[in-house]
Amino acid sequence: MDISFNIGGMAGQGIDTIGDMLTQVFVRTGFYTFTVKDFESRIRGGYNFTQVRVSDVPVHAPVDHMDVIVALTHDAVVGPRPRLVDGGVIIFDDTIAFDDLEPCHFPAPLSRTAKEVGGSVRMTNAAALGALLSVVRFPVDLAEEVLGHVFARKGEEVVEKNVLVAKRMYEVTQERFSGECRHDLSTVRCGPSTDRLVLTGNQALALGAIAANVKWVSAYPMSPSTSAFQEVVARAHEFRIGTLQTEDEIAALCMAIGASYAGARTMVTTSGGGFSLMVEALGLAGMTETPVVIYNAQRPGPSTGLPTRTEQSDLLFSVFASQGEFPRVVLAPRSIRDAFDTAVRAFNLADRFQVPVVILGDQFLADSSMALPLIDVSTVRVDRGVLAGDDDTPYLRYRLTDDGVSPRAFPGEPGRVVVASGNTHLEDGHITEDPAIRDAMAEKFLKKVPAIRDALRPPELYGSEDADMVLVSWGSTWGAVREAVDLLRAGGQSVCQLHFTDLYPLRTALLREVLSGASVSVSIEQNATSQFAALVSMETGLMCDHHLNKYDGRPMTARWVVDRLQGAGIA
Amino acid sequence: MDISFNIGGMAGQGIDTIGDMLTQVFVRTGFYTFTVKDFESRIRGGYNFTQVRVSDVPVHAPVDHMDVIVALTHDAVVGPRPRLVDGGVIIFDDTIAFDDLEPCHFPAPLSRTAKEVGGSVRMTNAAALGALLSVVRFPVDLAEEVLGHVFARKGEEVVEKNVLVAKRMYEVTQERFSGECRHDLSTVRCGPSTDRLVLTGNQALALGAIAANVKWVSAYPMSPSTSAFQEVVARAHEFRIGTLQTEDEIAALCMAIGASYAGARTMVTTSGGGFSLMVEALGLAGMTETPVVIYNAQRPGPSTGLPTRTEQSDLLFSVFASQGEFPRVVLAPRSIRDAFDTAVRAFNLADRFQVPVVILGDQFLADSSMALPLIDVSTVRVDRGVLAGDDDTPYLRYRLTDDGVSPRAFPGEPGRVVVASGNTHLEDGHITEDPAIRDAMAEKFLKKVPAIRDALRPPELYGSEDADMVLVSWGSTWGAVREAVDLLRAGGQSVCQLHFTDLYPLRTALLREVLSGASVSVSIEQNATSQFAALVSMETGLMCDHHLNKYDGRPMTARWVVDRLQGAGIA
Amino acid sequence: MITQSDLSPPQPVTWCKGCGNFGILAALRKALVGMDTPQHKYVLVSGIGCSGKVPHYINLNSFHTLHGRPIPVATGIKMARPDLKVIVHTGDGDCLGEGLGHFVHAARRNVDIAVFIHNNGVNGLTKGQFSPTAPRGYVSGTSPPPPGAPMEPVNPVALALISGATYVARGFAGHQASLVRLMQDAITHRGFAVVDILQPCVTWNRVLTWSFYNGHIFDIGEDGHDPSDHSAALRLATAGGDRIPVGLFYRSDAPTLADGLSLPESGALADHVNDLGLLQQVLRDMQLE
Amino acid sequence: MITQSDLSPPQPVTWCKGCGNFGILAALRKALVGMDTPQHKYVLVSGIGCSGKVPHYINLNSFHTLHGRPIPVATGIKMARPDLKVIVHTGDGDCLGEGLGHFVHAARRNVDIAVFIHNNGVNGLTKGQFSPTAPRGYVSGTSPPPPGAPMEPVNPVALALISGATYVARGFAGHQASLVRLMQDAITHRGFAVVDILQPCVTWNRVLTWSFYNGHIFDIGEDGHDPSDHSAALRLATAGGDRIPVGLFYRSDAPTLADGLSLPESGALADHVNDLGLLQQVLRDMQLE
Ligand SMILES: Cc1ncc(C[n+]2csc(CCOP(=O)(O)OP(=O)(O)O)c2C)c(N)n1
Ligand SMILES: Cc1ncc(C[n+]2csc(CCOP(=O)(O)OP(=O)(O)O)c2C)c(N)n1
Ligand code: SF4
Ligand code: SF4
Ligand SMILES: [Mg+2]
Ligand SMILES: [Mg+2]
Repeated sequence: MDISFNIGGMAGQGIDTIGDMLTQVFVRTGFYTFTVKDFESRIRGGYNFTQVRVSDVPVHAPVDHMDVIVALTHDAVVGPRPRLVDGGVIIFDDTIAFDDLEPCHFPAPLSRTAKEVGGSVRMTNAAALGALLSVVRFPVDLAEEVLGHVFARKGEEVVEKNVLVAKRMYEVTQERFSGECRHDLSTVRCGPSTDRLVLTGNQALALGAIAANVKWVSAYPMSPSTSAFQEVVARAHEFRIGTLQTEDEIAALCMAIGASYAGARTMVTTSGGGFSLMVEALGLAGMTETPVVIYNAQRPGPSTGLPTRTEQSDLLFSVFASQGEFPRVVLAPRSIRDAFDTAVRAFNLADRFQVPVVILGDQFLADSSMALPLIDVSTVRVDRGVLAGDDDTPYLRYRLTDDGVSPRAFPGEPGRVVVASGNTHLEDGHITEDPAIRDAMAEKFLKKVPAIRDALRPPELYGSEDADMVLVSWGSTWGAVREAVDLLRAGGQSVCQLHFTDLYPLRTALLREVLSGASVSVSIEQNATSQFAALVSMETGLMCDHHLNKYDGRPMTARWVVDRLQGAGIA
Repeated sequence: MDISFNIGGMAGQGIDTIGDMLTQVFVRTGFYTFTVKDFESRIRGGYNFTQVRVSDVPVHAPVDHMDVIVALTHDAVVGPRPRLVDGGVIIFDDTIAFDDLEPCHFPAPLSRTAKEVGGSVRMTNAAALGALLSVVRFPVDLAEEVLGHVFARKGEEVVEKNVLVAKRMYEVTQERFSGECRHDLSTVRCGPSTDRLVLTGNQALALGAIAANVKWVSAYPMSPSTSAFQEVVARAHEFRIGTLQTEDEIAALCMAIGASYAGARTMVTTSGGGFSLMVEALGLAGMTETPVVIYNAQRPGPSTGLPTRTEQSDLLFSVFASQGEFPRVVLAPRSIRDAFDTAVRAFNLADRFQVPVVILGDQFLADSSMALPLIDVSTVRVDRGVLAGDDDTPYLRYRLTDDGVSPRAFPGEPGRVVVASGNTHLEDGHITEDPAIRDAMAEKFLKKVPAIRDALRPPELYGSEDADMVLVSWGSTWGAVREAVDLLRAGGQSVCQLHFTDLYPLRTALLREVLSGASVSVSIEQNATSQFAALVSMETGLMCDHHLNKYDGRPMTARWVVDRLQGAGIA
Repeated sequence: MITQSDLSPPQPVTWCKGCGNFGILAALRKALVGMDTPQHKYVLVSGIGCSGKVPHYINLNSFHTLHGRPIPVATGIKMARPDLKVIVHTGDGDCLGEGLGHFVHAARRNVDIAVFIHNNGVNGLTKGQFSPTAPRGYVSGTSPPPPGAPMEPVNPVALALISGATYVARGFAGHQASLVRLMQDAITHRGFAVVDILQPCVTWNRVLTWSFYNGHIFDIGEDGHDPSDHSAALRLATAGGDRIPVGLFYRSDAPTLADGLSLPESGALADHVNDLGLLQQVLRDMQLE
Repeated sequence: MITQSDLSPPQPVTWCKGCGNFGILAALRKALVGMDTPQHKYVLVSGIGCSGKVPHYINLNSFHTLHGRPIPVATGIKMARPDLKVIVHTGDGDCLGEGLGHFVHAARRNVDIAVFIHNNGVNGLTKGQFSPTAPRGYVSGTSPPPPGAPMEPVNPVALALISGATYVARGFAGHQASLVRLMQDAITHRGFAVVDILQPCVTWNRVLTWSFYNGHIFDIGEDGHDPSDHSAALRLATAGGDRIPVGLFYRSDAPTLADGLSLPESGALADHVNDLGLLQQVLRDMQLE
């Protein structure tokens, strides 16, 4: 089973609600889901959609085609028509004037049923859900089992009435729907999945940060990062986390640096434009060796670009941002579950090496959701790095050590003075212009790099090292590229995927091996200039043979990858 | 002749004045000079020095050794002693208590003579000049010819008295100085140079900008860029240039972007920290295709670092700064004269390709001065790029064209509406989320790159392409590396220099040729991480065999290059 | 000289039904139609936010800039082309959060532009977080109870007055006639003109609603306030209490920024050309003989 | 509890002879020696400028940050460790140019820190350009005649008052006794405390000199000003004219930022640990049955 449901309409019409309920129905009945949201940078109106992909195996990417569409506006009937599969269905309210009826169109009495059975047009969502389940012949008993939960969970006031509306619409559809749907789930029983935790990428990241003991998060809202911040804010009171919406991004990072200097684990959340404003303070964190985690949920740039769309185009910017040279870490989670782990790792790396850590997410990962197994937080380990002992007297914040890492201490302890400075400084933190110290401090920074690299995750090889073709990918496109590998291999191609989540400093051993072994290498990135491939060249001198680039702001799919490879004659 | 004079003392003591006068004496008598300033980030006190290197051939770099020192403080007697050559002299006022006299030391009655002959200790500078000239036996008749001019030019109030003091001290030195100076200029007549225009790098850059018709410069002060801004401000009234010290760097660049949108050529001047703050607006310039010139006079980072020292560590930051992807140009002048030309080229490139242009200078180049031939401004050409004609109706600011460049128009013309937006936009400038337009606009940006690259200067090859060893350098280290090549070749080595002023987009043809031809390649950079070599690898896959890195904040010298190469067994 | 149809929206308007921005846009159109400056002499500059979209809904020269930065961009435009009338549309988050520094500095420089603040107490476009003008305790996604927004709001009128703005007013999106007048005066005023426009955000703001404003505002002109009296203006602006004063708080004459820069005696800076002959002379003079 | 020698400068002081910063540093030392908070409970935060070097001249925990950013860094420190007393030393360029937005927002949040502005009317460390507090017409390298600085100065006291600061004073580097008192009050005040300190820059500023200040300042306390009266404070701050008021303008009690955040009931945020059991429960609750 692999069905893609698509709920389309205007912002503010309840697309998300239907999508969430649909997700819940399938999760509760044991299926794997993957939900993506496509919306414009406006608050009401326009054409938005939610895609819920349901499968009996885990999926980590959307698809381009649509199996069943619920359209809440005329535009949503017409616009996605080309992407409807043969044997697909478009359900829409029969009050929408639409003449060019084809067999795939199902004008349904959604709002009428809502009014008649539920007493309110606001239950049109429930009606849509009923119609949808009916069209794919989702077993009515299974549906009944979950609908009550679903509406209760969604906080719908009149749970029973909603259930009635949905059920009624299910029946009406059975009676009235005369088309053919290519999916018939009537024989389906509960799916194999026990995954029940539905999280977005931003939620997973925020919860990971909480698990890692984040104690201060300051941020200025910016799509698509805001929901990560709001997730922490919403839980700030129960966990006692300091959170503040600041006047700008500069203040956000400076506050986080201050709180970190004082001993708290800190994070900021932003997107590219906000990250741009943080660049000077990033250098302050670097120079003062103050750990801090910066979550940059990327969106298409340059400048304001497409605020609610997705892209992977801040990679080299993140790697080289700020004047001067200092060690840093850049990570990009590959999946929603990985966003949780990445957050935990980010805080530990930041503390251990006393460097800023940038997490590069993107809108696709941030706003997508899927069902996951419960996360066991008891395995989370907090590593605060080397702390100064009692014998560290007089305390030297920037003591020169073999590995470049100086034991940390925090202000407030009797007998210890903790001095931090963004100017070139002595071991004690006070400023200097001595060229020898300058050299020593620059070398202190260089020394950290090999150990950081070793602490990072090597790339993941999917498929055989000996494959003819290697697809090189990073971050959130993991699922799409992996699925593309499956498709290609099913078609008899010898292909593997080398996927990076830990981008900088780059681990190059496996990369060299695989790239030099393969006869064709292809970088696949959600940007126009193949930034990761450039980083690879920079670090190894190796060039990928081909580059696939997607930069229209829409998430990548396996189909897109395969089509492009075939279109270019590479696969 | 190649002598290095060194005037050392505290900030505020008149080091610059003596250095300037000394420079003038030699320039006026027909010699080539190169003057560097070494000073701390404080207003008074400390240990600063000015080095005036005098030669009968053009020189473009300082030297490490000191031939004759004038020390205004005890520290300035002791500190530089190790760098004094055999046969060198240290002149200092005999009121400075100093016991460990060596033959090289010359305690002179500087302040006493100033008081006795000139009537004021403030003429100690004149006395120092006299002593200095006398020590190297600079012909007294030649000195007399120029001293009057020198003091008049320096704005000294009592020109005659100053001349008297200098001459008296010249004589006193003849009588009293019993040491040996390795330089004896007694037979020297006027030098071969007709170069008479003494400019610092920042002055040359500012004057170049004026020549290129800059009409708006907004800036927030930041060493070492401030004097470039101040040079324009000082001339703003006579040329009618809008200049404003803004509240911060963000405002500076945003104002420049606004003024450029309205039709004026604009520039901002800053250093790394300020450039960091400009990064978001840099992306706005990129996205809106608004030409603007950004002068970043680099200093050692990260963060506040060493505010008055030099470094080349913002290269990759400049190349990749700001979220998203857009074309830009990065240039780095190789010399003071080149700073003038670079400014002119920067404005023309910015207008022609409607992109931001970053000029990477550094403190060394900014504050150094040398004598140049008069600059003939009649050869300066202003190229404003493609402007919209009357038939461009309806006017589309972002018209899609074959080369990605859309004809520009400015607001204020009847019948034409000029719409700029930092959001993804249609050809008419209004916003859109259409994926096809998004693709087209991204490709518009990509299309500009090859033409930009062709419009840039190829690297300069000094020496033979067939040399065994190639030294790869960029920006302001040109003079030092070139001199190193001369030294090495004089020692019988087969070596050439490949020097880049135009860094991005990188021209790679000659680079590939020379790098693949040479048996050893060495990148030489004033940073710790070999950023230019990394850029070369990124663009070509070629790696330099060795890297020389200087990152103590002090300018590079030929000797340093040679010593390092020999020390590492490379040369 | 301008007609309504000259100004018709280049793009369909995307604001929520009932949004106060419609009132502001309508007033702007009326203001421009009612004045005698030709259309091509205006430039509209906006930041990012719901408010930032104005340039796409009225047919004028425009620059849709960055969040928080319309004022410096507008300053640059005005200096390069002093003959153009430069109007800034900005949000409360834009102008008083991210861009507050620019606002204060433009005011003290008395830059000759008009700044219209779409003041809705929220970050509209990013989904309703409290903005710098939200009252203490305002509940939103970034300021949940307890205790809601943990800080006092920015008072844009008082801030403008203290900073040196020479035209300071408050309007209401629901009072078209007076808003049109305030806008026209602000646009024609020579100097930094601010109109703080109360603008209900019907989607997010459940506190500062149409009916709230209708019930709380009063016109200070009707109360006999003298707009040449700076301290009275400041008193009114900081009075606090339940009632919200609208109208013209303050107007005065003072040198503008352009008066203090070395702009060309006549003609626009953008059209001026540096005298290369003069430059050659300067270089010659710098030479040492 | 602290002695003068506890505080002795970790590094030789590099300010120019005669600089007003010496008076400020001396007053700070006296202030700290005269209070009963132990040395390790202070953190000094500075920006970049001559003023920014204070941390190297007094032996305290310190963070020498960025130009314009000491206030947000100090805010973070204070939130993480509310038990520490956080003192900001900032320049007029630092605080009122580059960092003006932070100043206003920290004031309205009533962040419990003390901010000492070294107000010398110039950017000292970058060689004397006019700063935001330089008077209109001030002549410097970036504001040559005509007409010198083409704008009105920022009035830090008025700005602090309007923005919501709960302790607002002006001191003079030359009046040690009263400066020490103002500093001590500011440090012990619960809330955002600002002392605008008039500080002659003997190297660059030929207008705002020691003798100018000595001839123009008067103490508002002696004039009977009531520091609980906000409007009187504002009137004094904006009065203009020749005479420069110094002393305590305003003091009040209000909730601080920390009161409005979900900090731990007891102990410092920095020492608090997220309850993993609770997190596990949260995750469990998020699951769909
Ligand atoms: C540097 C930066 N930070 C954050 C954002 C995200 N952002 C877009 S609009 C907005 C707030 C809008 O609020 P306001 O200015 O009040 O405008 P409104 O939508 O309420 O009209 C924010 C924070 C951005 N675009 N750029
Ligand atoms: C982002 C940034 N911009 C500019 C500078 C350069 N800079 C250093 S100190 C300073 C001004 C100092 O003026 P002020 O804050 O008044 O301090 P003062 O030296 O007068 O005490 C400036 C502009 C900087 N360090 N960082
Ligand atoms: S979100 Fe608010 S401000 Fe934005 S358009 Fe809707 S009602 Fe207007
Ligand atoms: S430049 Fe001015 S402020 Fe700085 S130390 Fe010298 S006198 Fe003081
Ligand atoms: Mg708003
Ligand atoms: Mg100052």
